[in-house]
Formats: sequence, structure tokens, C-alpha cells
Amino acid sequence: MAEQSIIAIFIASILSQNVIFARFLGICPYLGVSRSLSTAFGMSAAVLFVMTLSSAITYPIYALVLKPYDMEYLQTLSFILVIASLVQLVEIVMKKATPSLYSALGIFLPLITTNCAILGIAILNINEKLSYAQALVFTVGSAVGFGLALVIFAGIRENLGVRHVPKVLQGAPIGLITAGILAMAFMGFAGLGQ
Amino acid sequence: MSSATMGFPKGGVHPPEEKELSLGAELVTVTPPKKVIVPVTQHLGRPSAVVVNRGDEVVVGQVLAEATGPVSAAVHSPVSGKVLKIADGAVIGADRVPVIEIMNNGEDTGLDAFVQKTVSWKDKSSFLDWIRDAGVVGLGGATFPTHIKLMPPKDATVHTLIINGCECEPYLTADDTLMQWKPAEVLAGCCIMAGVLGISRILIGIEDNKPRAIEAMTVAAREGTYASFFDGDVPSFDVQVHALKTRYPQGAEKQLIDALIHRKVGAGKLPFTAGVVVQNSGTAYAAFEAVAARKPLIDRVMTVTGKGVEKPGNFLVRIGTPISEVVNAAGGAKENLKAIIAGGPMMGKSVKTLELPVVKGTSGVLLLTGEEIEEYRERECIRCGRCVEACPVNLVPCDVAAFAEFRQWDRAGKAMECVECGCCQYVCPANRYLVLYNRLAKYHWRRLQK
Amino acid sequence: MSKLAELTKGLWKENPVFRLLLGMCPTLAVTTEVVSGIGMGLSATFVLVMANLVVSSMRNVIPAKTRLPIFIVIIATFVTIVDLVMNAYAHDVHKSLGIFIPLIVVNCVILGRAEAFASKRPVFDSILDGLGMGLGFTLGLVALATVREILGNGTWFGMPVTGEGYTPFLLFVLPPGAFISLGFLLAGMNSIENRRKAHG
Amino acid sequence: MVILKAAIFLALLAGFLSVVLVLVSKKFAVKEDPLVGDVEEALPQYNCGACGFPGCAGFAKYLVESRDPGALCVPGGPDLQKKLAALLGMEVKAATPTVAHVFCKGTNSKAKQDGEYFGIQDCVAADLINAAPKSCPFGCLGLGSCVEACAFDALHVVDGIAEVIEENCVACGACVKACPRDLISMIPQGPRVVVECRSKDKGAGVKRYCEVGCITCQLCVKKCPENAIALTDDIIVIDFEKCTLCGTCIEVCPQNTILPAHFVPEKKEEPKEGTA
Amino acid sequence: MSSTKLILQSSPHLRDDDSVRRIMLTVLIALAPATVASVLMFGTRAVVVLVLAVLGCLAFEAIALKIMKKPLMPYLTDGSAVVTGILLAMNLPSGLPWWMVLVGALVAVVLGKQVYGGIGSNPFNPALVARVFLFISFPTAMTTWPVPGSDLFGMGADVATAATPLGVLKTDGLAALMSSDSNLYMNLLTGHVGGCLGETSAIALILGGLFLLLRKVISWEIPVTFIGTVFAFTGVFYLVDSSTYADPLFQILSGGVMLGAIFMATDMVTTPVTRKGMLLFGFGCGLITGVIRLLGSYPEGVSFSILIMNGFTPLIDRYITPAPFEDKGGELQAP
Repeated sequence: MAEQSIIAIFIASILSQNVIFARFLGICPYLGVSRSLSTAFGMSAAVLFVMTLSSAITYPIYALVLKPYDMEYLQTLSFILVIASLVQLVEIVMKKATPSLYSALGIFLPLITTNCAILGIAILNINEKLSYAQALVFTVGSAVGFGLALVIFAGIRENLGVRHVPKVLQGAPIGLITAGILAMAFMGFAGLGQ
Repeated sequence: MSSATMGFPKGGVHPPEEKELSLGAELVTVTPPKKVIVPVTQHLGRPSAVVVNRGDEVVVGQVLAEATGPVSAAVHSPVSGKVLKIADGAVIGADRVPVIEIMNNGEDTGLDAFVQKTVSWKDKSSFLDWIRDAGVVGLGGATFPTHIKLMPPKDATVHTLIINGCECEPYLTADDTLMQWKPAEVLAGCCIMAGVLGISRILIGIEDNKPRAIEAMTVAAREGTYASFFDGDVPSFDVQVHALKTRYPQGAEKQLIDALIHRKVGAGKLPFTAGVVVQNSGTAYAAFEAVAARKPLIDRVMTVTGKGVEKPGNFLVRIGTPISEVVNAAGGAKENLKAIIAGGPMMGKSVKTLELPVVKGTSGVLLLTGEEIEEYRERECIRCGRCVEACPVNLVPCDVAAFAEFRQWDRAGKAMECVECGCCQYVCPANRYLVLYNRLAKYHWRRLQK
Repeated sequence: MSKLAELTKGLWKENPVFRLLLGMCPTLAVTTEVVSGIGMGLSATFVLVMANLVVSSMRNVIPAKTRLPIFIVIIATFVTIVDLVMNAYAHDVHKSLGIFIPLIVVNCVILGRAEAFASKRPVFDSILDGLGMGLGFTLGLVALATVREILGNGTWFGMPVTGEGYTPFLLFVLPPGAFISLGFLLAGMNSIENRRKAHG
Repeated sequence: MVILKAAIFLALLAGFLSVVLVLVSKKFAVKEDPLVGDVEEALPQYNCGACGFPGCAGFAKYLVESRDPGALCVPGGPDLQKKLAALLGMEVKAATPTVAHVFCKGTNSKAKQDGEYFGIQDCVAADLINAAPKSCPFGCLGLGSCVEACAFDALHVVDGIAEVIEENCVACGACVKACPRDLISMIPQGPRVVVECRSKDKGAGVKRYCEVGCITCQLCVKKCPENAIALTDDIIVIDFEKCTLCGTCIEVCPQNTILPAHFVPEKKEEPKEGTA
Repeated sequence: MSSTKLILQSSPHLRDDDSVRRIMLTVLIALAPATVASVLMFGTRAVVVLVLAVLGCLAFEAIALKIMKKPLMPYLTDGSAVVTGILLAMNLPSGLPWWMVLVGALVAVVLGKQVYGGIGSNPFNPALVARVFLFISFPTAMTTWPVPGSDLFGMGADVATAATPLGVLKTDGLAALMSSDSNLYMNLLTGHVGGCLGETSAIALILGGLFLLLRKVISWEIPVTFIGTVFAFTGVFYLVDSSTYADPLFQILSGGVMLGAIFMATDMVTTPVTRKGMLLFGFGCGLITGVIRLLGSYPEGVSFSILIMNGFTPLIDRYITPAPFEDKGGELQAP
């Protein structure tokens, strides 16, 4: 992946290597915040923001501090610290600046901390040996891919709210099955950007 | 003068017309019954106030209930006799509203006061008062007080009076009959209303499945026979009769405006915004009688039809006559009756009994058999989109219904724009109760807004 | 609640995968074969028990306002230990679990137990709770992995279990199969639970 | 040395991050009453809307802002009232436990029907278009709008009449709002005598369409030894506070409209049959 | 009055005589030419696939209805399961093992439709869910194409197979494709090429499509924009480099474009309800098909593209609503 062009990385991270459908990152918010389209858009924006910021910060920490001083084993620990603080920061700012969005996202904002997509992408940036520019593009693409999956799913889910889904399947089961079919459909993009 | 194939652009349906059932027979005048039931309020707007007491003797045309405030209309006694009681009773569409029961003494005292005279155009300033005093309301079914429609707001410029002779509902032929029977009087009524509005352009829209009415009105307009009802300096009128391509709901106010002058009047807006006033042809006749004979609205032409009645036809009926009396005049109901509908089949209401009075807005009664009406049970929506195509006001009826079915009232606000014409439900292959869902959504949406 | 109940509630009544819907990402990602499912489950169990132990014993000294970052640091420490140990002694499993080992840090099961249970309860209860939850998590992973490995590969624990004529459903070892199998498993659990409730 | 390095790095990182956080939280501070959270936590989280607010969170906010002693969380019961009062430092008046009751017994076999309704199975819908199959304009439509509205599975329709399962009822009042004919009210729990009809029609009218409808003969009003029964707004109403459950009205009612609930009235004329 | 009970209902009291069942019947009639063509091309093998798919769908539908405690009437008799069965068969190669066809029927009916609550509730086209499921699960079996016209009455395993024209294009390049068949375009039209049952004769499919248009079961928007977009997208690539990329005519005639655009992407339940929405839907399908064919690693992308656009349908329906009945410049009412 390290040799790919920026555009190829971007497209692949949205479609063929979608964080949700191919990498299984961020499933909790995917199932949790997809009840309505407006919250799905809000969550996507929040993830895009936090994810980009966290990758932008964690990458140099690894490259400039951890690696030169042989402290790679502190990667997980330091990354999660940065991300946790960032999320709290966003939460504080959002509460003041856009209270309506804050109340809509509700308990899911702190959950971004435990959104494994954020930490996962930060770690993948390092594991896949990307350059800083590639890492940023990969991060933005992944966040966009997350948003795309979330918004499509929220649209379907809003509709399912007015359909006759059997009781035992309502909620997470039908959400996972729908995600499965979407993942199947997204497999059609295999080979794109590779 | 007529130009065929005019029509409104979007949506609509063309159900079987079934008009020939009731069209052949002559107009029959129904003898006023022994007892009439006159609902106190027979219009859209504020309820009227009762001005008679139990036991009072009343004459034909005497005011029983007065208008309260501007958007309201008076109710007059259709017979002479004694007020039996003032109580709650059942009418079409409601179980308990205030009604006045009058025992008819059969003498029609006071009826001879309403003699038709030539109308002097010098009295023009009084026309509006006379129409209001006669309690004239829209006879197409909406029963909006006519004089209100003839008083456009100060800032509106009205240039055209549109007369609705479409009668787009299948089965019904009351307006058709009236236009064939009294074309000159209907036209004179149009001129009177145009005079009140101070305009000269009158467009009359009639669907092309009523060739005889079109012919009669065209002749009356061309030969100017209506002028004989007037004397004095009568202004000249530009009367045009237009044949419209038969398509339901052509007679809906906004669709008719679109068909005739190609202007769209948006949701929640009145025809004034397009510079027009729309009146029904039956209303025009009532306005003529109100001005020429000073006769209040105490009778109307209505259709009784369907395969469930022996002799379908059109009837001149006093207001307050029980529907059963009119049905008797039509030879009585048949054994295999399956449904009774007050109004047309597209927008009329199911009623449980024939013992309900005819009111100002009763344009017809259908007695249908199993041949004509089925027991429709709904299925799941298959999202075929036919309702979207058929909707004349550009809604997505299947979505509103889905929101209503799952009680998501906050998402069903678009229902408020629905005119309940029934096109969507007519075409639905899954027989969804789309109109009822819309009504339900409206009810709950209004409650949410409070 | 009895000590036994603390231990067993995680297996069914509050099973993190089937009842609480927590830790979905690793559940879906590492269940292509039963072995890696067990590897993930046991790693998570270790972190859970240790984190619960530390959090519970420090519960009186951790200030309420900064408790979350502190929990995360504690959990991250144990995760790093697991990561290093596994890399050294079970390299194959470590490789197949990939980034989902460091991602145990953000597994909601672990943080959730620390927050909801260990920070309020005595040490021994917390250990039992962690153990129960961890085993419940492992159970969930094994259940899903069993379905996927058998259908998608025709094997169980790497051993062939279907006949020779069997053509495996490749889809089940691919991402869509993970979603679909878990969806149906959850639906099955729901219907069992509903029936249990209906009968008292 | 390795440990020291790691420690220094982590300390620096943590220190830096906390300084940033503290600064930002100062700058973007939002005032918020922590009490709201406590109150919300105390509420039952049914989100049933009985209080008239959108969910428990909305009610908690209102309570903290207004300290309205009249605002009630009915499903929470008296225990919750005490808890809330303690939290908010105010006095709350005690509410008598109530339960929903449907005031109609005109089952399909006892009330006349005019036709068959085809449409949405919803009382409001059928009532909107005046297409209720039963002739009685006041009776239970039996299409289950109240059942739909109940979040606690406390209502069901039997033979065209909605009935309350009192063990499940938390008196949230959702069904009261859902009934288009105002047939459901909250009444005190326990033994009571109820006039099971709310028709405002005159006797002859009622007799035409219902075997068990109240014909307002007012025999019960006259015979009640406690003067607990009165005709109000064309309906016979029993005052539950005055009623001593003597059963006289049950005896005299010619239509069997007045019925006992949760007790067996003593039979006065046939004492031999026992009281049970 | 009468002894029978009166009907009490909301207006309107009239309905036209269309029904779900009649719509399904029309679709079946429209599918007839393509079905006949497939049998002519692939013989008894096609018959086996068709019969198994239809019977399988009916059987699984009946079982699912039983489990959900729904009545068999009208659900089983409305023809929707039969349509799903035929469409599924149209999307399978003729030599597919019998049990895979049944698996397909199971997936179509259960995963594609009944888990969402049955007819009208499914967000994805059931037949396509099954096709993609099988395609991903059994890549070899699903890409083994018996040669049309060969071994019409045989049931043996050793039927001659060949790649589809699109497959040849993907693996061997344009030159190999052009030299493989001297009469390529004619064969594409008549159906004398390898492929799924329904991916062969363009003429038979177009005939069915015209019938559907005539009976107003589908409207022109989706098929035209779908095919048009594929044509335009591949046309641009062809103009830029005609030595690598096949010409647009070949692209729209080959593979599943005709079948997809006429029968699969026009499925009422899973596509937008408004005309404008349909235009966008068709465009999206065409674009994704083009992208997958020319840039991705699969030779064919019609099924994937329709499934993905099915996913977008709720969004399209939500944001592309018909303009309210308004004066131009008039203010919008609250939603």
C-alpha cells in the first residue's frame, strides 16, 4: 500500500477497503448512531474531524519521538491518550458552539473515544508504513468511507422504521444483516485503486 | 368558443363515469315531507345561532339561525309549520350536531313571496347583501359561504370569475342537469357575481362528457338570453365556455384554475393570489335566485343514483328532507344494497342510514350494490409509485401512509397539503387506505403543532 | 447477588456480545476461525480481569472527574503487555489478530465494566465479574467463529468436519458473512430470550 | 534508563494534554446544573410522556428549573415522589394510586352494529370518517388505539371492547389521550362501583342500540343512600369518595350498567346465596 | 333496508382494477421471451435451473410465511415469489449445481425479503442479493458458462464451457475478444453468447421491456438512464483509447446491462418512487457498472451497482421529493 498513489489510496479507503464493510472498524457507532439521518451526518462529521486531527498528531508523535527513542511499545498507550483528550476537547467545544448537535449526538460523543476506527486508523497509518501525506489522505478517505456507510445505513434504517420487520430481527440483527448485504455489494469495488 | 383537450397538467385519474344512470330522467320535484330536520350549521366556518324557539310557528324562508360573524351563513326554514324541537341529531359525517325539527303544515306559507322579477342593475350594491341574506354557500360540496368569496381582500386584483361546471365526480349529474335545465339563469347568476366583483371576464369550465350542458351554456352565452333577466344599464360580459378533457379532479378549485388559466395556486393559498374567484354552477343559480327572487337557499338539485336504487335521477329537494324521502321518490332502494354514499364516489362519505337530512352541500346520494363497490382490504405497499403519479398536488402518498401506519406523525406533516381527492387510493394496486392515512396524519399533525 | 451469579451473568444474561452488543468490531473481525476467536477472547479476558482488579482496588483514590483517562491508561498498559507477550509466544495467532490486539484498548466491554462495575464494587467481585464477562465474550466469539469456520471453510478448529463433497461458502469467511451470521445469531438469541420470557 | 525514558515521555504527554484541556474547558465552559442528571437518573426512564414532557430527560430539566410541586411522575409512584422531593428539596403532595378504566361494556353481542368498517384498524381513523360500525356514537370502537398507545401492555380488546389489565397499568394516561371518545379515565385502585356507560343520549335512543347502555332513568341517583350518584353533563357519575360499596345502585339498575369491581356486593334480597 | 351489512369506509369508494397480482403477472409475461430464449440456448439445463429456482422460492416463501404466522393467501398466490424465482434463474449460469440454485432461492427469499418483513419491505432486490451471495461464495461455479446451443438435451457434467465476452475482454484483452467471434454483435443481440440465463438475448429482453413500458408497469427513466450512462461512460474511455477499451455498443449489449436495466433496476420496491429519483438511480447504476467493468477487478458490475443503488434509494427518496404544487417563487410550506 505504501507505493500507491494518493488518489488510489483515497478511493480504496472509501470503497474497496471501507472501514466498516471491509475492516470492521467502528461497528458500535455504526449500529448505535444510525437511527436517524441527521445524527448520522453529525456523527460522520465528528468522526471526520476527530480522526483527521488524531492521525495528524499521532503520526508525528510516533515518527519523531517513539521511533527514534525506541519506545514503539508505548504506541497504543500514547495514541489512546491523545485521542481521549482530543475527543474531550471536541466535546467541550461542541457543547458551547453547537448545543443542538451536541444534544443530538448525546452519549455517542464520548463513545468516539472508544470508536476503534479512530485508534485503528492511527495504528494502520504506522503499520502500513505510509508517508505523512499518504497517511492523511488515507485517514480522510477512511472517515469519508465511514460516513458513507453510516449515512446509507441510516437512510435504510429510517425506512425500516416504517416497514414490517419481524420483532426478533429489529434493531441490531437487521442492522448487521443489512450491513452484510451492503458489504457484499461493496465487494464489487474490489480492485479499485489497487 | 370551446377548445377541447384542455386540462390540468399533473396527476388525476379517469374512473368509469357512470353518469348515464341518472342522466336520462327528468328533473323531479320532491314533495316536502311531513317533518324536516334542518341542521343549524350547514356551511364551513363559524356555527350559526338559532333564533327560533320550540313551538314557534315558522313560514317558508324564515330565518331559523343567523350568521355569526363574517365567515358564517344563515339557515332558513324550507317549509311552513311548527318547530318541534331543537336538539342534537345525526347528519352526514357527524353523529351529534344541533338540528331544528319542523313539522310541515303542508301549506308552504310564505313561498309566494319569492317571485322572480327582472333585476335592476341599479341595485348592484345590494347584490352582495342579498346573496348573504339568502344563506348561499358553495353547493359543490365545500359549503364555503359564497359572499365571503365575493369579497376579495383589498390588496388582491381579481380579473376573472371561474365557474365550475366540471362535476368531475363519477355518477353525479346534478350540475349537468341544472345547466341543461336553466342555462340562462345560471349565466345570469354568473353575471351577478361578476358584477359584485366588478369584473367582466367569466370562464365556464365543463368537462367534455357533458356535451348537452356545454351546448346549452354555449348557446345561452352566444345568444345572450340571460340579458332578459336584467334591465337598466347592464355592463357587457366576456363569457367563455370551455370544454375540458374529462379527468378527475378537474373540479378541484386549484386544478380548474390550472386547467383554464395555467396558473398554479400553492398549498395554503387562495385563488385570489392568481386573480380569480371560483364558484360552482349550482351556486351561480342559487345566487341568481337570491337576487332575482330574493329567495333564500331552501332547496337544491341533487342526484340519487347507483344500481341500488330503482329509478335513478335528479331531484329538486327542500333542504332538511330526509334522504329516505328522496330515495322513495326515486322508486326506493333495492334489496341488495351494499353501501350508501353521500356525495360522489371519490370524495363522498359512507353513511349508516338513509334517515339523515339533505343539507345545502348534498350534491347527491349513491346507493351502490355489490356490483359497484367491493370490500377492499389493504395489503403491503409495494412502492410502485402510482400514487405519486396520480397525486394532483405532488405529494408522495405512500410515504405519508407509511409514516401514519407506524405512527411517526412528526414525519407526516406533508399530509397537510393533501386535498383528499382520492386519486392515490383509486390507483393503488395494494388497495392501501391512503386517504384515511392522510386524514389520520392531518389529525395527529395538528395535535402535534399545538 | 451471589458470587456464582457474578461469574455466570456474563455467560448469558448479560452476555457482552449477544445481550449487550458490545465489542462488535473484534467479534466480527477475528472470527474467521475458532482458534483466533479463542485467542482474542482469552486476551480480552486477561485484560478485563486485570483492569477490573486494578480499577477496583484503586477505586477510592481515583478522582471522579479524571476517571475515564485513568481507566484507559490502565487498560492500555495491560493491552500492551498482552501484545508483547503474544507476539513472543503465540506469533501465529498474534499475526492473525493483527491490529485488533491493540484495539482491545477501545473494546467497550472492558471500559464499560471498569466504569459500571469495578469502580463501585470490591476487588473479589470485580475479578469474578471480569472473568465472567471475558468468558462470555469468548463464548460469543467461539459461537460466531464456529458458524463461520464450518460454513465458510468446512473445518472446525482447523479440522475438516464436513464431507468431501462439500463446497464451502466462501462468503462466510469474508466480511459480509461475518455481518450476516452475527445478525442471524442475534436474532436467534432474541427469539430464545423472548420464549424464555414468555414462559416466565 | 528505559523506564525513566518512558516515564518522562508519558508524563510530558499527559501534562501537555491536560494543560490544553483545562484551558479549553475554561474558555468554553457551559453552565449546567448537575442536579438535572441526578433527577433524570432517578426517573424510571419509561419515556412514556405521562408528565407531558418529551421523555424523562425533558421532565428532569423542567423539574429542576421550575421546582413545580404539582408536576408528577405518575408511573414512578409515591416512592419516586419522595425521592424527587428529597433531591429537589421541596414538598410534593401525595397522589392516590389510580388505574385506567374503560367506561363502556357494549360488546359486539350487546351493542347494535350498522355496517362493517373497512379501513385502518384505529379508533381515531374510524371516528374521523364517522364509520364506526357500532350505532352508539359514544361507545368503545374496539379498534384498539388505546392498546397501541399503551407502552406497558396493560390494555387489550375483547369482543369489541377495550379492557384494562390492572396489574400492568402504571396510570401514565397515554390511553386516556388516545381514546377519541373520552371513554377512559383514571379512577382509584381497589374495590369500587362504576357506571359502565358514557352515552349522553336519551333512554329511548340508547335502548335502540345497546343492551347495557345507561338510559339515564336516574333510579340509582334516587336510591343511593349516600347521595354519591349524580347526573352531570348528561352522564351518571359515582363519587368514589362518597361511595360505601353498599351495592344498592347495582341492584336497581334496570340495564345492568352499574357493575362492581374487585369485590362481590352483598345480595340484599337473597341473603341465602351467601356473600363469598 | 337490506339484510347484508353496509360497507363503512373512507373515500374514495372506487378502485381501478389493478392489483399486486396483476403487476406480477405482467412482469412474468414480459419475462417470457427471455425465458424462452434461454431454454433455446441452453436446453434442459436452463429448464432445470428455472424450475428449481421457482419451486425453491415458492417453498421457502411458504416456510417463511408459516414461521412468521402469516397466511399463505394472498402472499404466496400474488406471484411475487414466482417473479423472484424467474429473476433469480435469469441471473444464474445454466450449468449451476442444483443445490446451489436452491441455496440461491433460500437466500433470495429469506435474506433478501422475509427478514425485512416480506413483500414491500425489502431494501434490496432479492434476486440480486442471491446472485451476489452465490457469486462471492462459489466464484468458480458461478463463472462456468456452458456454450449456448451445445449439448441441448444432455445432463452430463462434461458440457463445453467458455468465458463470457466480458470475461474474455477482462482477462485476454480487446484484441482477443474481437478475434474470438466474427459475428459478435449479431450474437449478442440474439443471445448466442455465454452468460447467465437472462444475460444472453438482448432482443428478447428489449421485447419484454417494451411490453412493461406499454403496460405502464415500469417507466422509461431507469432503463434509459442506466443504459445511456453505461454507453456514455464507456464511450468516453473508448474515444480516449480504442485499442484497450471496447466500444460502448458492445458494453451495453453484453453482460447483464439489458437484464439489469429492464428487469432488475426497475423493481418497484427497491427503487425510488419519483421520476427524478429514478433518473438519478439509473445514472448511479450506469456509472457504478462502468467503473467496475473498466477500473475494477471484476468483468461485470451490473448486480453490484444495482445493489449499491438500492442502498441509496432511501436517501434519494428522502432528498428528491416532488416539487410541491406551487406558484413559481412561492414560499415553501413547512415539511
